[in-house]
Amino acid sequence: MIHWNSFADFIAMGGYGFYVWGSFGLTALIMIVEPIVVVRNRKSTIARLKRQLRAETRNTAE
Amino acid sequence: MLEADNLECVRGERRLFAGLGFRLEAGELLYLQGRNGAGKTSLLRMLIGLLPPEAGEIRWKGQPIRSDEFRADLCYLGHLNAIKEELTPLENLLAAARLADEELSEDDAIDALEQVGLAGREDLACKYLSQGQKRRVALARLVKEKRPLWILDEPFVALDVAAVDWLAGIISGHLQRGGLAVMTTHQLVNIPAGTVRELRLG
Amino acid sequence: MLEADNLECVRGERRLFAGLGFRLEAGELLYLQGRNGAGKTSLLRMLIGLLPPEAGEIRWKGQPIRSDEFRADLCYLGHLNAIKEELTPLENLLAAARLADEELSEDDAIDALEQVGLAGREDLACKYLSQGQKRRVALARLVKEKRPLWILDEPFVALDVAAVDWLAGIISGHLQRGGLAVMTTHQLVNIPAGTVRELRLG
Amino acid sequence: MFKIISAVIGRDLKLAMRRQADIVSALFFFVIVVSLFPLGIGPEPDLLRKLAPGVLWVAALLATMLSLPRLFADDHRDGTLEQLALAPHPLGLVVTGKVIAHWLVSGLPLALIAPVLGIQFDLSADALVVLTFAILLGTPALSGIGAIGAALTLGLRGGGILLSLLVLPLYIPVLIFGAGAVDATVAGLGGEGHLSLLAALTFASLGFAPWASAAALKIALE
Amino acid sequence: MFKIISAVIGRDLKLAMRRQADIVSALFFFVIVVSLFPLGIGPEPDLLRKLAPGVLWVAALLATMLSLPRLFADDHRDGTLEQLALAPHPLGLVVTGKVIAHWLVSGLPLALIAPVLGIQFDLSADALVVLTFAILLGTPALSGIGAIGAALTLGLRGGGILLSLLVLPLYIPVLIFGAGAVDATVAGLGGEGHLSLLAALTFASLGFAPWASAAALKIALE
Amino acid sequence: MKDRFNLYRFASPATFYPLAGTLIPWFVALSVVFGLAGLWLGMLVAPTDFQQGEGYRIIFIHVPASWMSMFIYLIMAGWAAIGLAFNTRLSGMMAQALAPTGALMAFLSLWTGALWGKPMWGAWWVWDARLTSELILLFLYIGYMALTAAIDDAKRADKAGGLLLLVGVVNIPIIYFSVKWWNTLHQGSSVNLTKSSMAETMLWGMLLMAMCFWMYSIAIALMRVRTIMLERERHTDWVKAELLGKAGEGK
Ligand code: HEM
Ligand SMILES: Nc1ncnc2c1ncn2[C@@H]1O[C@H](COP(=O)(O)OP(=O)(O)OP(=O)(O)O)[C@@H](O)[C@H]1O
Ligand SMILES: Nc1ncnc2c1ncn2[C@@H]1O[C@H](COP(=O)(O)OP(=O)(O)OP(=O)(O)O)[C@@H](O)[C@H]1O
Ligand SMILES: [Mg+2]
Ligand SMILES: [Mg+2]
Repeated sequence: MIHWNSFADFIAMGGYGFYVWGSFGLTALIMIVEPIVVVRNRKSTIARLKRQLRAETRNTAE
Repeated sequence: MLEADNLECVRGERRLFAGLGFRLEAGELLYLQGRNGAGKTSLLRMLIGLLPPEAGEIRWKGQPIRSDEFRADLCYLGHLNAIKEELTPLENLLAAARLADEELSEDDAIDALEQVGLAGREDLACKYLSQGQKRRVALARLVKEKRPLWILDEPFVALDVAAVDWLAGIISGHLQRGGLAVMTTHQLVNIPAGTVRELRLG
Repeated sequence: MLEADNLECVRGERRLFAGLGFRLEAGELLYLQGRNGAGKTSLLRMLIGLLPPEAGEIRWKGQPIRSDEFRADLCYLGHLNAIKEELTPLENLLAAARLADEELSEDDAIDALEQVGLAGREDLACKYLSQGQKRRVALARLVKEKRPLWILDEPFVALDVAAVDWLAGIISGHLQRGGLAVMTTHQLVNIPAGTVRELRLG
Repeated sequence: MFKIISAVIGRDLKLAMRRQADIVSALFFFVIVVSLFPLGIGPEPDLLRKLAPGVLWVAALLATMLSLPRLFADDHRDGTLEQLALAPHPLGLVVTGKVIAHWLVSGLPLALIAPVLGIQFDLSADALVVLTFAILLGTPALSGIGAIGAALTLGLRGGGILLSLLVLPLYIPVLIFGAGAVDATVAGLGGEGHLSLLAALTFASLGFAPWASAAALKIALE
Repeated sequence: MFKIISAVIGRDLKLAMRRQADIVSALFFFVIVVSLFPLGIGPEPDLLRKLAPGVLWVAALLATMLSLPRLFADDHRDGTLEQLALAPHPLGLVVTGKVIAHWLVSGLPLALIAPVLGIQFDLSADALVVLTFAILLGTPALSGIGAIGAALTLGLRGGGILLSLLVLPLYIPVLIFGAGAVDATVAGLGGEGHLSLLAALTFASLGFAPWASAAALKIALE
Repeated sequence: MKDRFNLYRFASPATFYPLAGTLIPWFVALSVVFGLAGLWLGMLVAPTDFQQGEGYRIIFIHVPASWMSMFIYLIMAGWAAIGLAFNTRLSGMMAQALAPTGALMAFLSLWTGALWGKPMWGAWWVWDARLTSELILLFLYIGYMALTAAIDDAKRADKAGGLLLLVGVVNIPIIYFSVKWWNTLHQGSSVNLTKSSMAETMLWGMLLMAMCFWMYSIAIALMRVRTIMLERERHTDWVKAELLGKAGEGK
């Protein structure tokens, strides 16, 4: 069922390895980096908003 | 005539005011006061319909203000003079009137310019005028203005003492003819006629 | 210290003034008066060396003013605020000091901003400030300013009453420390200390 | 309605005359950009003849675009735009007037000078006629679409270059049909098809753009 | 001296970062203009390869030029320029700082993206390297010469387009040597001669331009 | 009446926020499952293409990315229309959350296309109608993002951006057809997308990968929109409750 004879064949992609893996590699990279950036962004936003909120409530309490 | 109900203004993250309301009738002047940044300009821009309020409603003659009829009754004068530096005072006045769909004859315009003390400078491009003279060109519109509602944002800025008195007289005349006006200023100015109501922000 | 001799100013085809002269010593304030268009701004721009006079001479400490030393003694504040809309008030102050080759620590700058009533807005870009608040940012420079000659063109414009009083105090302090100042304004302002000399144009 | 439109056109044309520089410089920009190419590419006549329609059209796009930032910016800065928005008639009419005035000042002169430049590139008489027509028909669309971009970027710092980012991609159909008309004529195929498509683009954008721009201007004034 | 220059650079870069759009859009303008040409001229790879150096350089000229009007205009409008002119050091130093900052924001990014665009035009690897170097060497001259034009047209209405009128003719030598370097490489002649001429232009204009601009600024402030 | 009510309820950030929070893990999981299945079929099982050799396997990314880049723009325009018509706050946020992903998809389409073109056509890039349109689409995305980034006030940014999206969506078909026509008028096709009759496994692999890209885009847009919501609505009570309560634990 599996089309490839060996792992090396798979990597070589019949001579098109550079092009195929270049495509898949960048796609994988983007699909990994983008969520990481989004999650990080979210965390820092939440931290900042919390800080602001605390500062605000402290001010109004005074 | 002009009613505001429960207005709320949020700029950026700051709530400048909320629950603000007033009624203004013919012959009355609303004198907006407040320290720098209190939201006076923002309130004026709501009243002319350029800044949608966060909450609340503004009515003119009982109708919401987003209509051509309201704008046909309105005369607004902002921080900025709305004059073209390349045109002469006379051309500026005439062009402004045409664009606002008003009738203004050349003689009337020259007359208005004389009243604001720009006689002899009708033919000088506005870019050569001093700060105060530019303001006077903008104010010349008011001389022949027949619309009932005037909204003036710091009209006295850059004017010398004589011009301040003159403008106060013009506003009084408007009120006496049954007009309404809303105005802000940080200077102490005495409006001799009409009912002056004060509103303090912030 | 600051002397002007026989100055003449021609703008376009108009001679605004001629044969104008004065001497200003340490601790004195020259209060320029005159109606709109009299040539006050033009005179100030001559005094700072940006507008060459048609005739006459200006000297600072006995020397003609077109020199780096003169400019190192000069603090000018014009119609325009010279602040960047994208930067915060704090960044504006610091950048202005660096470009003028002055030392200004961040604490001093924050302190100055608090004095002009912008506490809590240090981190908001200036474009969101109101007209008067922008003017206050420009004026914050004066709080720590040690240069002897201040030239101020209508510094009170757009300020509310409290800020006007504050600024009058700052100018008094400068005069008491032996500074000189030249100022125009159309508002009535009381400068509590120092010798005030008046010069009326036009 | 026509009173307002003509009032706006009258004022804008008067301002343009007063500034003089305006009309002349849009034109000279066009001329200079077109003349830069032979300098960058070399003088072979065959090559240049092939390039001519494309280069002329790209230069026309750029010249129109360069004058766009000031379409509303002056009125915005000095407060006139507020007053226009407060006048008792739809803002769309005012914008229509401004678009027409803009075309008269920046599009029409291009069409008039284009044949001269075409001669420099050794185009045939037929091609010159079609070129002039194409620019005449296409530039109103450029002014219209440009007005939307100018309104959207109004008051934003870096507006001029942001504007080009928004507007140039939308100009592409005009470029393609415009250059296509000339190319087709040169190839002996007749440019009528392209010209009628250009006309269609122009009508569509003149009907649609003023109202979109007016909506964008209201947003900018908030 | 270096303190002042670096203070100016620091402030201008901070402003550019704050506006974000600035850097990105000069770049994208470049990319878009370059991409317009094939649309106007047609997709034949052979033809395009011949055009590439000229088109890339003309686009770089235009992209630099578009960002020029704002070089001093913002400082002029808000009064900062007056203050800079009144500071106790020569105005030329301030201008030097502003020119460097301008190049960092508008010239450098062009050099970095140029090879990618070169690939779209199917240039060889050699030609790509020379192209990048040429743009790297030539753009500072564009910023320097441009500063003079920006200072001369400061405060004039229609300045943007008047500016292009003044500056583009002065850019022509840069264009010729810049495009020439790539052309020579493509033709197998080696581009070193052209590149060293470019470098000479850049040094000359960086030494001279700030002082000429400073003089022009003083006139504009009168 | 009831429908309207519901629409407004779900378009309100306070209800949408938790809903999005519960949906995200599902979309992530689906995306991973589809992705693994698609890769397995496409990379391991599918046979060699007899014309293009193994190089054709780029199709499993190229086509889904191209599709997504076009769909996302349409969806954004849809949200923009809703936003301008009904003045819902959610629409602008959704459009802004989608834009970066759309731009990345357009970029991926270009990148994979270029990597495919080099071995197949011998050039990284040719000025073919499809390629050019895709490039213009990328410009439109960038224009939208630059415009909304340049406007600081979120509400104004939404309105201006929405207007731009609608103008853009009207123009996309015009651009597409004009580019297409331009190209065919000029040259006989030196470029030929030799469509090999696709093996069934290839087709399935491609469809599975397309599903994977769909799920990925939805998940990432929902993640982004939740952050945007917190930022924009920070003065409302529900955000304050959210921040003081459970925020920080989940993502
Ligand atoms: C940078 C270069 C490329 C770009 C921007 C690009 C863009 C696109 C786009 C937008 C689509 C979707 C179009 C549609 O569904 O109608 C697509 C589909 C496709 N592309 Fe590309 N492409 C590029 C290069 C290539 C190359 C080099 C090949 C193969 C030799 C290729 C083969 C295909 C195939 C087979 C499809 C699917 C066709 C279909 O479903 O109708 N593409 N491409
Ligand atoms: N995006 C924003 N973020 C935060 N605050 C803002 C924003 N936009 C405006 N503001 C604030 O709103 C207020 C603007 O008020 P406005 O211009 O109406 O003041 P004003 O009463 O007219 O003041 P002045 O007397 O100085 O003219 C200022 O306090 C300003 O800081
Ligand atoms: N090119 C010119 N042609 C004719 N008159 C000119 C020209 N340039 C300036 N003026 C005149 O010079 C005067 C400018 O004066 P200036 O700006 O110094 O006035 P000012 O006293 O500061 O007035 P304000 O109180 O209004 O600020 C004005 O009367 C103006 O009309
Ligand atoms: Mg105000
Ligand atoms: Mg003055």
